[in-house]
Amino acid sequence: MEAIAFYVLAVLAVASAIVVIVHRNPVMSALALAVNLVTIAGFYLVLRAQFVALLQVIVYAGAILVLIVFVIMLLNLREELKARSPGTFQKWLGPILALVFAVVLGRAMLAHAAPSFPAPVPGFGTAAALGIDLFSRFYYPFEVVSLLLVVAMVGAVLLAKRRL
Amino acid sequence: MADFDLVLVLPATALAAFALLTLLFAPLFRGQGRALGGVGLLGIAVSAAATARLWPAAGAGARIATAGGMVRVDAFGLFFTLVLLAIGALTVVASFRFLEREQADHGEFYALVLLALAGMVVMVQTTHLLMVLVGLEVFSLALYVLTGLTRGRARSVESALKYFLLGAFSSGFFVYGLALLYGAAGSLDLVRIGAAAASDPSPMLWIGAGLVLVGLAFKIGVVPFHHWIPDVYQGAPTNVAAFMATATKTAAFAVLLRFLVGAFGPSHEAWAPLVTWLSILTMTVANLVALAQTNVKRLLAYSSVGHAGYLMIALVCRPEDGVRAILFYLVSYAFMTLGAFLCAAAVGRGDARSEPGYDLGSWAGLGWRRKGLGVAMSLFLFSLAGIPPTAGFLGKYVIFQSAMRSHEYLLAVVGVLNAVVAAGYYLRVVVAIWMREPETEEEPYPVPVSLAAVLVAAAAGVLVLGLVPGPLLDLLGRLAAGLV
Amino acid sequence: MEPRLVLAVSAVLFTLGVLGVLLRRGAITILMSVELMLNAANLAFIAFSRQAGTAEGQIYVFFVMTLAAAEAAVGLAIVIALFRLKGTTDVDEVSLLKW
Amino acid sequence: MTVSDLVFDVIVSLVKIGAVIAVLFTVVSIMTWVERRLSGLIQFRWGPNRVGPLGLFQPIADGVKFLMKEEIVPAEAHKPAYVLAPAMALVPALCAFAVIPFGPTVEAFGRKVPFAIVDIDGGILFAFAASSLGVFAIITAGWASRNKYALMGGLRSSAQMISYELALALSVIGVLLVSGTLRPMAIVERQAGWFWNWNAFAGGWQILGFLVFMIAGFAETNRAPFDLPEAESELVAGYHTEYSSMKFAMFFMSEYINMTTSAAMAVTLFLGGWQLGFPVPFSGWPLWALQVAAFWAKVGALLLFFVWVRWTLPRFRYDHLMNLGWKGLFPLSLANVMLTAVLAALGWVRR
Repeated sequence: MEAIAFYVLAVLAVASAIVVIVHRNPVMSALALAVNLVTIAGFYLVLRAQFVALLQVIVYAGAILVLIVFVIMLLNLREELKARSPGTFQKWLGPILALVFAVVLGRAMLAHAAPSFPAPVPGFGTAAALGIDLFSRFYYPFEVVSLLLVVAMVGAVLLAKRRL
Repeated sequence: MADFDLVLVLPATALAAFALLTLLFAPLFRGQGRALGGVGLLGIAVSAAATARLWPAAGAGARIATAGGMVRVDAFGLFFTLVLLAIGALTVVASFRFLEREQADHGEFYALVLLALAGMVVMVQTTHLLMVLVGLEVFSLALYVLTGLTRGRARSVESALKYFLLGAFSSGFFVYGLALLYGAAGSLDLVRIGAAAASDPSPMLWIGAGLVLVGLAFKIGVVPFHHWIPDVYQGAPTNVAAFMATATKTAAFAVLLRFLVGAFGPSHEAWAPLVTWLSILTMTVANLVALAQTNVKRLLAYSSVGHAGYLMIALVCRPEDGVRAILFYLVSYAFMTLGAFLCAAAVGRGDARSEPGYDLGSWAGLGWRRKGLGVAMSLFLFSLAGIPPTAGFLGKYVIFQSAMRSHEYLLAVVGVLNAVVAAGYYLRVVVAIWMREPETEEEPYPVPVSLAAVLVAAAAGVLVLGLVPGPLLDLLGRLAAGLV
Repeated sequence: MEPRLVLAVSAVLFTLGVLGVLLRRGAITILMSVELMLNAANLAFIAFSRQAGTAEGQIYVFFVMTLAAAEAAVGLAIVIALFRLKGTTDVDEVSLLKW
Repeated sequence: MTVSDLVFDVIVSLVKIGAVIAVLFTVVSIMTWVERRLSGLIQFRWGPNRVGPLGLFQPIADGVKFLMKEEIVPAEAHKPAYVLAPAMALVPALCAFAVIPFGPTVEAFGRKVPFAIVDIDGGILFAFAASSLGVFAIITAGWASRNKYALMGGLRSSAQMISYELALALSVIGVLLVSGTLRPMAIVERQAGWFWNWNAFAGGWQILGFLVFMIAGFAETNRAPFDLPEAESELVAGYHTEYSSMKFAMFFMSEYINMTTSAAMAVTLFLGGWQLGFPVPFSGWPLWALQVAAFWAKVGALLLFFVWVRWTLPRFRYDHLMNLGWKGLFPLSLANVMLTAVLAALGWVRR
């Protein structure tokens, strides 16, 4: 059951990611990204991290991506006219290096992977488990991260508001 | 939250609180940014007082962990906090009039500077990479915005976009590196990561560490990742460029020291060759390209990349020498670079389209018309070039000395050669200031009092560190122990 | 289902994200590629978290999500500001960005 | 888990899914009739009264009409996105309902069966996650139509939905605070007993939250007085200007389903869900039946309220709408969170 779900998700995730980076039309890229984000949430579910899966959909798909799509439409961006202007690095060297990197990265990560996942601890991935950890060990970063949101808010207003 | 102690986290908290106060007052003081700058300055003062209060305990060598192990109060972090606060205070004061001239007198500027400082303080006072990530992002986001602060000027916004896109790209690497480190070490605490690196160094751990280093190298501007620096420093408002060039590098080097020399110190052999070559590459490329620059801001940008190269020399050296050298160099670098950029700010005039005044030509003969400014700029340039009796000379001396002591002869030789090359382009500016005829009849800007005060302070710093470096060097020698 | 498969997917997604940044010209598409990279990291975090059986990795994901949201907000604001000035978000049309 | 358990689970789930979908579509068709009859009543008109007694068969006639009409795809439209959009609207709308408990957890065939399609830990979040995906349909539809009115409608709508989603989500935090759980079934179970134990009343003192939730709910479902995305006078029909026949019907249905879902959410969170609100002397299946009926009765009452409001209040102006969302509802719901936290800390809330 889980294995099937996993393979389907894997194919969907990779395929949608490819569409994101190759499709000329930003709106289609964004919609492909939406699919990608939801499949990632699917992965989280299969990995029993339910709470994070729900957050993924709400925050990423429901907020970040909507914002991106909103801006694309606001600016009425059309398709990119031609492929990236041919710098040799971008066009050839970049992808080759990326491939090499992917192979090295993949090998290192696979070498480190356990043969199978242990049985999930009771309560793994629930809101309660996360909440307890978040507010007992990670409360300080939690507070500091609010500064990040303040900066983002002030910055967005400062840069994008029509009249200050 | 049994282990939470507000006093211990007050340096960052005070900054954040005053940033919010500034925002709160911003609508009341529309068009009078200076008032808000005062609030900001007060915040920096409070934070500095809080830091100073912690100093006696930490200075004696105590290393206090608080907030669930997320905050580490030690002399190393407190020292960096003080340096950052000093940079912040100088920037704030220098910006009073400058922003008015640039027609970007938004009170939010001061809030963002304070928030950026808070992020940096969080970043230097921790040994947990999650906090590093959060702090890094706080100040990066603030700087993206500050770069585009003069949003009517295409260059400013374009450079903000460039900074943002490359910054986001690099933070992608950083985050992925964290994921790998977490997978390999089971934690993001540098102590645990260091232990894992010593006991069971898997390839994943190395790749993770490498990706984290890419993220940091980007912030510092090490050569393959330095692309953004000239454009962004040139496009950003000059006071922001001054802040970026000094504070970012200082904060990032604090983390780099904790990460490389602290956590990965035992595996020195593994990363030393890489850092060595990156250092050589950084110095050489930056200084050679800088020779061809005619825009003062761009020239200073390449110079700041070159200085990152010098700093990296000391990274490879034995920690007992190297750390002290880096800390001393960072302090003197902060004074001279801040001073040089702010001199440029006093001369340059940015309007909607272009930025006249940053071109070398408009500096011709400036020294005779604005003597104080000419002397100050010359002093900072001499210091950047490493000419005695300035701080820059001593900084370079300490670095090359530590390289010799650690038998890093190649680095020392390349470093000295680079210093000679670099002196060429610094002196070119000095020559222009004093020995060339003015190209325009246009009267240069008067130097506002606040800016002049900052320049005097920075110049005093450069001279004092150059003439009596002993006390600081002694103090710094004690900070090298116990990075993680 | 094995951990190696999850990690392999994560590595592939990350590489695709990097490629996207290198190959695309639209500022927003580049931003989306960065989101791919962050998501790949999150997937790795969750996989390692499951492997370790603790909530720590999931908490990191929580922070990365916040970071992504804040980054997107600022980035899009810059894009809008630039569009107002130049009428384009194409990276190649922006003189500073011909990297 | 044995095979028989699995089979049982699958069958029960399928039955529940089928039942819920059937009920939802019935509610939608009834609502189309109710809406028009009620609006007629409010405006001293008759409303549909030709097809069948009192016009009761009107929904069927409408359905047939939708099926028979010609499908038109604008030549300039982005075809895949244009075709996908209606489905993207309908699917999340249906999904969101999956976590809403419409009855108690009962014993059947020796097993516990909850009267909800799924009874999961993060149910409330699931509902939000599903409804937050609905925005994409509207954006996509507006963009794919290549029509300026549609695009404007899509933009407005997405801005509106993002803005009000904040207030909506925040207004729920109070309930979560007093309930201490994200599981809808547990939230409802906590509101047992007399109706004053409901969260909107003495059960949680969430009357402010309820108010914000309802107003934001109107905006989230693009219903009047917040139906700007489809303001006929300025935007023709907003994002679905270019849609016709079945595709239009899907948008239409998803709007009504969303309305039903938000009513059901309000009932679950604030009005005691399937709780009767008064003690009854019997138990067993008569009680369950009564409780299911009570749930739908409450939902029905709120739906009538939705319709009533639509035909009573004039439409907001766009900037007023945004102001209300950001400067009115958002601070209110924040205040509600703080208030609730204080009440909870003082121990004045029944836990």
